[in-house]
Amino acid sequence: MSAVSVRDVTVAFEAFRVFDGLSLDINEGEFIVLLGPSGCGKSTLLNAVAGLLDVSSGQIWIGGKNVTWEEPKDRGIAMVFQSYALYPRMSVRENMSFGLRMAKTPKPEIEKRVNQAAETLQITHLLDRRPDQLSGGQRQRVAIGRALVRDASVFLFDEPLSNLDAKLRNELRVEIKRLHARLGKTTMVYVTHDQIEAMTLADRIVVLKEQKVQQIGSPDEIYRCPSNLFVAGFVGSPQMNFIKGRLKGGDNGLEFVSGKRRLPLVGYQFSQKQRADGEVVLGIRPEHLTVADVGTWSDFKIDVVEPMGADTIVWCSDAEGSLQVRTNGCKGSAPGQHLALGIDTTQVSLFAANTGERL
Amino acid sequence: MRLKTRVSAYTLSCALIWSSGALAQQQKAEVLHWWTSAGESAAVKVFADQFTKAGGTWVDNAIAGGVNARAAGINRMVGGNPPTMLQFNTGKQFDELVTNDLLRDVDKQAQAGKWRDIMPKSIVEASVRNGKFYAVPVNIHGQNWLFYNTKVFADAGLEPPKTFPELIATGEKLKAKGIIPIALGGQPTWEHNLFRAVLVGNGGADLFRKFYGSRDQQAVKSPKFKETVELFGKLRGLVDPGSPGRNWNDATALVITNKAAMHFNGDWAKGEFIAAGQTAGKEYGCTLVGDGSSGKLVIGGDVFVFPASKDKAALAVQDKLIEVLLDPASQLEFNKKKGSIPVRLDVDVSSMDACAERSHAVLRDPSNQVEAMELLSTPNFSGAIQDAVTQYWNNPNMSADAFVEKVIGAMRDAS
Amino acid sequence: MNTIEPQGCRPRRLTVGRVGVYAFLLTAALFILLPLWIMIMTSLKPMDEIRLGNIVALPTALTFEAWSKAWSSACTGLECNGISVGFWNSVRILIPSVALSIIVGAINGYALSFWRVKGANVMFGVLLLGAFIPYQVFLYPLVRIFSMTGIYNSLLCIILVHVIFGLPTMTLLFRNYYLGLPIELFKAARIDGGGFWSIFFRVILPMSTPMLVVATILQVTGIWNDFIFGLTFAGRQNLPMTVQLNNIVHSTQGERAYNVDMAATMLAALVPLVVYFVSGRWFVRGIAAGAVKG
Amino acid sequence: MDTISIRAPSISAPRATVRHRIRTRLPASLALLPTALVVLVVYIGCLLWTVRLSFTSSALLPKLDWVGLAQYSRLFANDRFLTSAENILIFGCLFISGCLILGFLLAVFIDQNVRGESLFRTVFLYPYAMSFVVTGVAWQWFLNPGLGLQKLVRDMGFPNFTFDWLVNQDMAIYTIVIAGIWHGAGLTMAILLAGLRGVDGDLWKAARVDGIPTWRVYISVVLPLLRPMIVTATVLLATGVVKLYDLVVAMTLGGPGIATEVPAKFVMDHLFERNNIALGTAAATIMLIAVVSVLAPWVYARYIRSQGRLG
Repeated sequence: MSAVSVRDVTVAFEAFRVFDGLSLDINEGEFIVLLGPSGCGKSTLLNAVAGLLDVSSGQIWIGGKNVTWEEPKDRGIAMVFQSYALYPRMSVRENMSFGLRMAKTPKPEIEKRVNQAAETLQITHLLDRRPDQLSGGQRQRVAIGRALVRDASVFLFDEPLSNLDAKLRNELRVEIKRLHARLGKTTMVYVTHDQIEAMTLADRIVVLKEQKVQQIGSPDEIYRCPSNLFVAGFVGSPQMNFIKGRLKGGDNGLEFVSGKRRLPLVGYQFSQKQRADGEVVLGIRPEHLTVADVGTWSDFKIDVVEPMGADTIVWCSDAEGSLQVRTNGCKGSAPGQHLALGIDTTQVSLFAANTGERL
Repeated sequence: MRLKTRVSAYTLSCALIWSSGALAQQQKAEVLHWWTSAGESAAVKVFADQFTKAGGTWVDNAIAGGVNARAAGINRMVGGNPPTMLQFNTGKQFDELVTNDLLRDVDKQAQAGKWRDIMPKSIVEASVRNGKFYAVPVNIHGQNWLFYNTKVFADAGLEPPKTFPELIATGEKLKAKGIIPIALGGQPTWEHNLFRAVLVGNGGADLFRKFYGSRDQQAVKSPKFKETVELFGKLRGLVDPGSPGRNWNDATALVITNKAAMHFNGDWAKGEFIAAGQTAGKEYGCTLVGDGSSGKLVIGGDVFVFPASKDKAALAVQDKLIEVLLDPASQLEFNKKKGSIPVRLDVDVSSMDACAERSHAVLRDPSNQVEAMELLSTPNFSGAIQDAVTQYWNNPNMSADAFVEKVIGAMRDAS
Repeated sequence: MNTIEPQGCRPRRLTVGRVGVYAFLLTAALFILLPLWIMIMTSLKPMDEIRLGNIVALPTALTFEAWSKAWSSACTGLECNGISVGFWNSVRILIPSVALSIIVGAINGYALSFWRVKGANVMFGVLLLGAFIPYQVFLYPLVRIFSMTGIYNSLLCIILVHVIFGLPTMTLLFRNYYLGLPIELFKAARIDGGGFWSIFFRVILPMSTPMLVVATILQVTGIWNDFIFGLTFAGRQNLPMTVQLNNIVHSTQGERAYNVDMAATMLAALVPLVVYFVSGRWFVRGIAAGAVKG
Repeated sequence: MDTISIRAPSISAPRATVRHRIRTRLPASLALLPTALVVLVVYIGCLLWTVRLSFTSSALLPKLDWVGLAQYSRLFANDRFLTSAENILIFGCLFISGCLILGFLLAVFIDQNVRGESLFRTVFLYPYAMSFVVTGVAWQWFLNPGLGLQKLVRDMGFPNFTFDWLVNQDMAIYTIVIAGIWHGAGLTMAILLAGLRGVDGDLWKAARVDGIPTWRVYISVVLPLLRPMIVTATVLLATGVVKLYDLVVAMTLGGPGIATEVPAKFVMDHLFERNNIALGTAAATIMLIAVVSVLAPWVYARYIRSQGRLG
């Protein structure tokens, strides 16, 4: 049984259809991330699940119940927002307990839940402060705490870390992951445009673009086998290298050819049988290129070197164009130096040039 | 930049001086007054036409509301840019302008025109300061008329009352028939006007003068005054509950539409009757309530004053204006339209309406002439009394003694 | 129980709450429109019918005479040209007064919020207190001051008066608005070598649109409806429409034509009303921007 | 332009900064100069003149004799002035709170995604554009028992219905309040609506997820957020309260009796109608003192002490 099930949902604002017949099943206890650039409709989807937005057709099921017509408060969900959305001029304690008080929960029970949540999030000492006396990170902790006391089976996060600086973002990211682990069977749906958050947090990632699901899969799948050019380009930093070329029949099967660059595609798993002579795009992640004295491709010259501590990004180019290479050492790290590149054929991706779909 | 502003201010003031000089040369007269309603406009047009005929150019500057108009006029005199002539009510409103030498004395013209002989004595006194005329009266308004609806009285089989006790008895009978006995504009001014009608009618001219003129505290403590005040209080019962806040003309309309029987007002109220197509002596009548005799008429009116000037041409224009204002023909025409009567008692009024003729007849006997409050007291004292009257009128629990107390306080206090 | 499986849009029942919302709004609108209704009805009746006194009834004898009379032929003293005479005077006063008072307010607000000038805040405090004093108190001394400078009773004079009395509100509004703008902007402009005036005209003023709209609305309403200043300072040649309106409406002893009064009032209010209609949405947005720092 | 120097500041540096500051701030000072002059000459000058006149016996024209506190003792013995002061307090409290409440309700209801929003908004705002001189007459008729509401309801078959506040000494001031609210509620609505539109949408979502009833969100969450708007509206309304004059003149002329007299009318009447400038200016001075003593601490704390944002 899935915890959240979106069945053939259409969301439309007057004439404009945001989604047309979208379906998605989320398993119980799963951490799912909706990833996509802004305007892709990921927040709209989240709001539809929360019931903050009416669907035009289709159904939404949560916990085995059809909640399409239910009020948000009756869906067994809790939600955390980008702008924290803390109630102003109410103390942290009041913020966390407001919903429970409205639901006429007994006082001792409220007390218990608030204290528990506060402890979990280590904000007990802030309980009597007001939001405007808190830092951004503290505010977001409070917002999470407010969601926590609702005892919901599904947590919805709407870009919760986007307003925070990098350091806090990392810290809270871990916090959320830990929280998910501690809560055990709680399902989390998390919206973000940050692929690192998506990769680190998700059990499964749903990549969205222009209101369409591009790919659903584990972070690993998404990273290694992106289903199209968009996903390939959106996930991963630095970006995947894309090389335009065509497929040619060779001695050992198909071969990728782009100018004088050639790559025999031995070991590449095509999703279907390919004919030769198709226009394609070859995608290679920077870490799947290795710097060698003698490699698959040679005659590269280093343009720029970006040392990043743990590894180094080397920009190098030949007559065909420039590529990024991630190396772990300081080998070949002077601009102007010549080098050759080795390629692990099993790790590359091939996309049809016309549709952008993975081959 | 600062220099530039000074220069422009200088040229501007030059232009002003030049233009006022030019005004005089063309015999232009700028007249500031507050006659803005349709009837009043028609009246002032009589003067304007006469002046034009005499070769002048009348520049009309009408500002509604005596207060506004007077304030604007005084501001302009203070600001050094006065109009050629401006209107005041007959009375003490312009006293201080005389003492500050802001007004021109027109006694030469008064002697030539024998104003002291042809005008009622009280009007003359109200226009003269230090033995000299400083204002030209143009009309006489009777302020204490009782207008009554002839049809209502005929239907009820009643006669218009002649004394106030009679009026109260008549009023009770009318009230029993479901008619509003007295239509009153429930604003302090009109409540005060009603009070004065009662005071002069029941208390007599002498008491009236002692009250407003000499502020005689003894007179106020007299039984006659108390009786009058109590009588005034009894009139509350004859006024409909919708009175407070009502405009005077809405009260007049109640009489016009047969809803009310009687209405105390000045003769300007005739304008409303005329506008509704009614004629004095037919649909409505006017009478004076008092001791049963022909009655005492409280008279006030309007005057024009002339800002002092050294410019001979300007003085000539003013002279011409004065001629026009007091010309018998324009007097008659003006007052017909205005609803008042000519300030010259030597004008033949047979062509005027019944009420005007009655006024004229009453005023023939100087003992019937009573100076209006504006002539007797300062605006400040009148105002203080008005505050007291409106409090008394609107608070039935206030005793006549308490009212007397307030009045004495005002007499002591008000300048 | 739902017999059909819920899907798609929540069924939009006409809820009690929804009915309540419209009921309240309509009741409020009725309450607020009531005087307007009375005025329109009265303006369409002849005086005989008005004297009968049913103030809310529809006219039995519909007539637009009062409107045309109010506009072009009602007498205010000798001149019988209605309030149309004053219309252009009002416009001539309105446009420079509004423009000038807004620009001065904007400059003041800018100087107060971005530059530190000694004593400026004290000056601002006094100005704010000034907003609470009845205007009438200023009349006499101002007449004296203006007649000393020689511009009393002129167009310039009335415009200056409007600018002077618009100062507190205008300065307050713009100061608050500018305090809400990011200071970095100003700093960047300073680093680029911008001086007081160039920053104001090139950077700040172009960003002030919402507040300019609000200021325009407030000033147009205030100045268009002003009577006492126009009467006292404008001079006979420049008397605004409100003076004619007052002449028609107010008369101590003359008879009254209520239908003309009402029509004249509505005609006189047309200009601000048009401004409201045209700029309604901007008004709300601009106030939001200006009120933040109240 | 100054160059950045790492050397320790030399002795002449501070002086240079001062000179620099003066040079760059000169245009700002010059720009404020006209306003400063106006404040000095018009606001402060006229006020001092007014205060001075209140110690004289000026009647129709100002004169500069000295009568000490005589006008003030007259003023405080004058029941009309005392009633005026009491009335303005009643009016001020009820008018401001009434406008805020009605304005808030209107803003909230208009914010419910209603059809014809701009029409409603304009309807609620139109009274603000109308001159009171005649709208006051319309109100007067409507509230008059013989003409307006009371007559209408009675004619509809409720002969015992009574609504005579306008002519009732004790209640008349409340009719002024009603008409005042009619006039001011629209502007308040516009200001508060602006505030509502500025509320973070996420807050609304959070409240819905928490299951908090809409009305409760408005009271507990939105209202506190509107505080700056409420302050602005209150200030604007309060300036109107102190200046209250037209409305009273148009509706009741201070009556019945002196039941609806207000200080500004007291001042006006004495300055212009009763030729008693001295008493009028004394009353104006008292008004001024009252206003200053209420507002000065607020203005000081909010605008003078806190040096804008740069401080």
